[in-house]
Amino acid sequence: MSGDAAPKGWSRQQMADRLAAEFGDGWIVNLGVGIPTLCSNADTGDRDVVFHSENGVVGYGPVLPEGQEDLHLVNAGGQNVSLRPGAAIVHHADSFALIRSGRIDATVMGAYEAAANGDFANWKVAANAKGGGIGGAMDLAACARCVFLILEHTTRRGAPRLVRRCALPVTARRVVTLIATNYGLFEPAGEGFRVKELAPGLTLDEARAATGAPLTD
Amino acid sequence: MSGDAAPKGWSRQQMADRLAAEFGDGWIVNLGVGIPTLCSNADTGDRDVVFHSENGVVGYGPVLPEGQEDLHLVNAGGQNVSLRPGAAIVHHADSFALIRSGRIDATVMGAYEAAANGDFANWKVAANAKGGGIGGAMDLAACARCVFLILEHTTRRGAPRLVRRCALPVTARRVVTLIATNYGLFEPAGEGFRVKELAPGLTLDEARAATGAPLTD
Amino acid sequence: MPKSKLVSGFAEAVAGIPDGATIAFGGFAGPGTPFNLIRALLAQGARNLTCVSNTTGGAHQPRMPDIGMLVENGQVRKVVCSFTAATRPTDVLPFARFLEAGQVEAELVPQGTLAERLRAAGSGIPAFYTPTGVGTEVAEGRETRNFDGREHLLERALPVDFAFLRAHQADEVGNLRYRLAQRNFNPVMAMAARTVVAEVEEELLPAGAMDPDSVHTPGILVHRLVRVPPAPEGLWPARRAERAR
Amino acid sequence: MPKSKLVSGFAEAVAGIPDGATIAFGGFAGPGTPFNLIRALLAQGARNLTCVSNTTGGAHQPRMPDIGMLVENGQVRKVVCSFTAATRPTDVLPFARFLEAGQVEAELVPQGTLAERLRAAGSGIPAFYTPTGVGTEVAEGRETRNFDGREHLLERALPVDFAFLRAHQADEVGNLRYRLAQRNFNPVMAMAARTVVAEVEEELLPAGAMDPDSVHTPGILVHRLVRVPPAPEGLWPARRAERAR
Repeated sequence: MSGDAAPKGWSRQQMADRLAAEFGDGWIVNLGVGIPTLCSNADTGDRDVVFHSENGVVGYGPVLPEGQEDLHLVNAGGQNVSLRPGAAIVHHADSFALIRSGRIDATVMGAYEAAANGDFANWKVAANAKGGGIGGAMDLAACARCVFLILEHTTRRGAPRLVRRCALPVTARRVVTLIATNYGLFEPAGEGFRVKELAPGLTLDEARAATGAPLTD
Repeated sequence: MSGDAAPKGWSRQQMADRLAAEFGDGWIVNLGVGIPTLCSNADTGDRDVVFHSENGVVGYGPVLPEGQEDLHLVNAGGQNVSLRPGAAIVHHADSFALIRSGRIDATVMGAYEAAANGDFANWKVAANAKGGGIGGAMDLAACARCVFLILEHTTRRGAPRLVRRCALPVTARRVVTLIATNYGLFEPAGEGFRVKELAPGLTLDEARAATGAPLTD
Repeated sequence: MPKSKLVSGFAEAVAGIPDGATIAFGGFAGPGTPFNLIRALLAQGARNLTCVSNTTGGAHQPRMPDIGMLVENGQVRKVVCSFTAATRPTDVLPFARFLEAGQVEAELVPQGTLAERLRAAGSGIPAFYTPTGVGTEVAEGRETRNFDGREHLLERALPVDFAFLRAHQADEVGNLRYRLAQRNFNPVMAMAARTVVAEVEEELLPAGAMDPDSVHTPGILVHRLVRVPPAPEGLWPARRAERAR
Repeated sequence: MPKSKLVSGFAEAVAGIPDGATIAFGGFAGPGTPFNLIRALLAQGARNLTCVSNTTGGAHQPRMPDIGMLVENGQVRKVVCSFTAATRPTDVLPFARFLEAGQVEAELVPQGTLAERLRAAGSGIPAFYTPTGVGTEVAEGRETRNFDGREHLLERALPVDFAFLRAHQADEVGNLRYRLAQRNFNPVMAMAARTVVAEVEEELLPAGAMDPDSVHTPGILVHRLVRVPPAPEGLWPARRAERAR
């Protein structure tokens, strides 16, 4: 969601890898546009994780290198991915049937803001903006068992993205279970966030200074 | 629906053939259990008629002779039928999506009673019976463009099946467009039936005597 | 790596089905009916079941395992079907005397509504409106609403605990393909169920051997697979040419 | 005998689309988008259109024919999409200035709701309930109802006059198969439309040559087929590896 001024802590792939370590064996995981798609490049070891894309691809794998792409096969971010053995294709209504009926164990999404009360915002860049990009985010946020977010800890201007309450129009309310940023792993805890893990080289004070709500251990 | 005491006028296959002559070129026609399934044996000549079965078979043909059946392929009556070139299979929800969305030009059903006001009854053998056999009849009757019935003109005991108003619980109201019986072709006309055609050898007086509502030419 | 969902046999396939469970059974007039799983459930003995299927069983011979047999075996509290009586008045199903005697409850549902209620349950749609059944006994006492000048009935989703399916092909992760009219209710019952058990006619394929574009039911919906042995040990659909004349 | 639905070319495929029509366009991030039909519609010139699609077009290069181009060409009154802005704040779609200027109306719909509204239209379901969007701006002023302790939004079916699809294979009666992620919205748009026009990548098959079990969209829903010539004359999806890093 943000620029390329090298941020502190984890790289985007490290954020994705860290969140991917939370996926349980046998989970169905939906990956959204942006950093989340990097999760399908992660090594999930012995765990059988099935990646689902809102466009009806069930069981995809890493992004393919240039020249090896199949132009008929994209993930939610439009990247040309590979299929894993046992993959299946369904149409859009069936894909969202899987989502709304609670078959998705975790959805991983980007966000502009994540709030301590579990709300998050990722479809409108400003409260008064005309137009927005909802995509499948509202369906996924309302219906997935776990809602994970990956986002840069701050905006390009250094403003916190982890806040007490969202200022932007929300995507869903009280649903976020876990947040990975370049600063570490955080859990919404009502009025603040619980720090589950800090990225190497970062202190709690640094994280507090960059966060718009109280942090607790 | 009735016994085998050779009735007057048309045979069952003749009733089916006569109704099949009403199918327009390009029509999608659903055939119900019983005599209606005989329509898929009819010669539709130059007309392209696609037979649909509620179990999701789109584009079937005649019943296959013993020894040539495919045990995975049945019509609504459980008969082992053949497929025509261009056939497609869909699941039950998609099959009824086709039905409810008005894609079926004509549905042909059996009935216990057909009323002059366009009501008909085909799912319960007595008003106070426990249980019944609705099958796909209510969906088809409510949503097909034309509702055609094929039934014996009278019960085994000689009571009329074409009546002013149904005594049995109805399948749908004011939907029947055309009725074939062994006596001929009839159209509901409000308080009585319009005789569209009489079977060879039958007189209007004979038909009147066997009908529970006025007949007009 | 994905684990194979193949179980050792029919006893394991129906193991742990508790008393009081709601089970959907695929099949329409023979094809797609999980005859072998029904036979195994008769032996397993779970009671107080709610059975969802198109019919309670046909009047045709030879009789195959059907919901009516589970009723006769004292295992069923309620059926949800589009046929609770035969279409020919002259055919009387064995099920009928249990229904007449009040020994089993029956919810009679138009077939398209039954299919759509199952699909809705599998789609996170708690309720929808349909024109089917308006003005009939089925609509009595029910909530209706006018859309675009036409009355519609409010229908609720029909979730089930288990779905018993029959498929033609499967791979080891549970992707299923049905053959011809075998498909019928099976895909929507898989959607509606928390646990899906499928009997499969052909040898299981390894993961990756089934064309992803040709999967009818995605494997993530399927939990247990069991192979149907060839007849006479395994039960197959029988010839059913109806005498319409 | 069934008649072939193949038309002579793209001009005939979009002939007779009237001003004021509602058209659904398949496609998601490239695959399944009827690029050639959109190009033909730009030339055909129908105006005052309502366009239903996942997005108004991406910010990626090379730019392919998209809904945004129809807007820029003055042909569109309204769009119904799940994206009316890019997901990256730094990407500004050409469409945005028309929306800001009030030169086009936009109905922004969550993607799953969009797919389900199309399927409902193609299923005779006038309305259904979904949990998606509850508590958000999308739900403001909307009818809600509690089922099973949870609030749901009432959503209406979204019927369309035409659907423009892209498929991989077709037979001459219009049975369609899509390849991989090309499937996306295409089957439900075919269900929702009164007239379905499909551009097809491979040589048409004769009736009977496609396995009936492997059809994705039954031919009875499809009215006009047109063959996509190989690039550069025919437009194909482009490589779209996103720079996520």
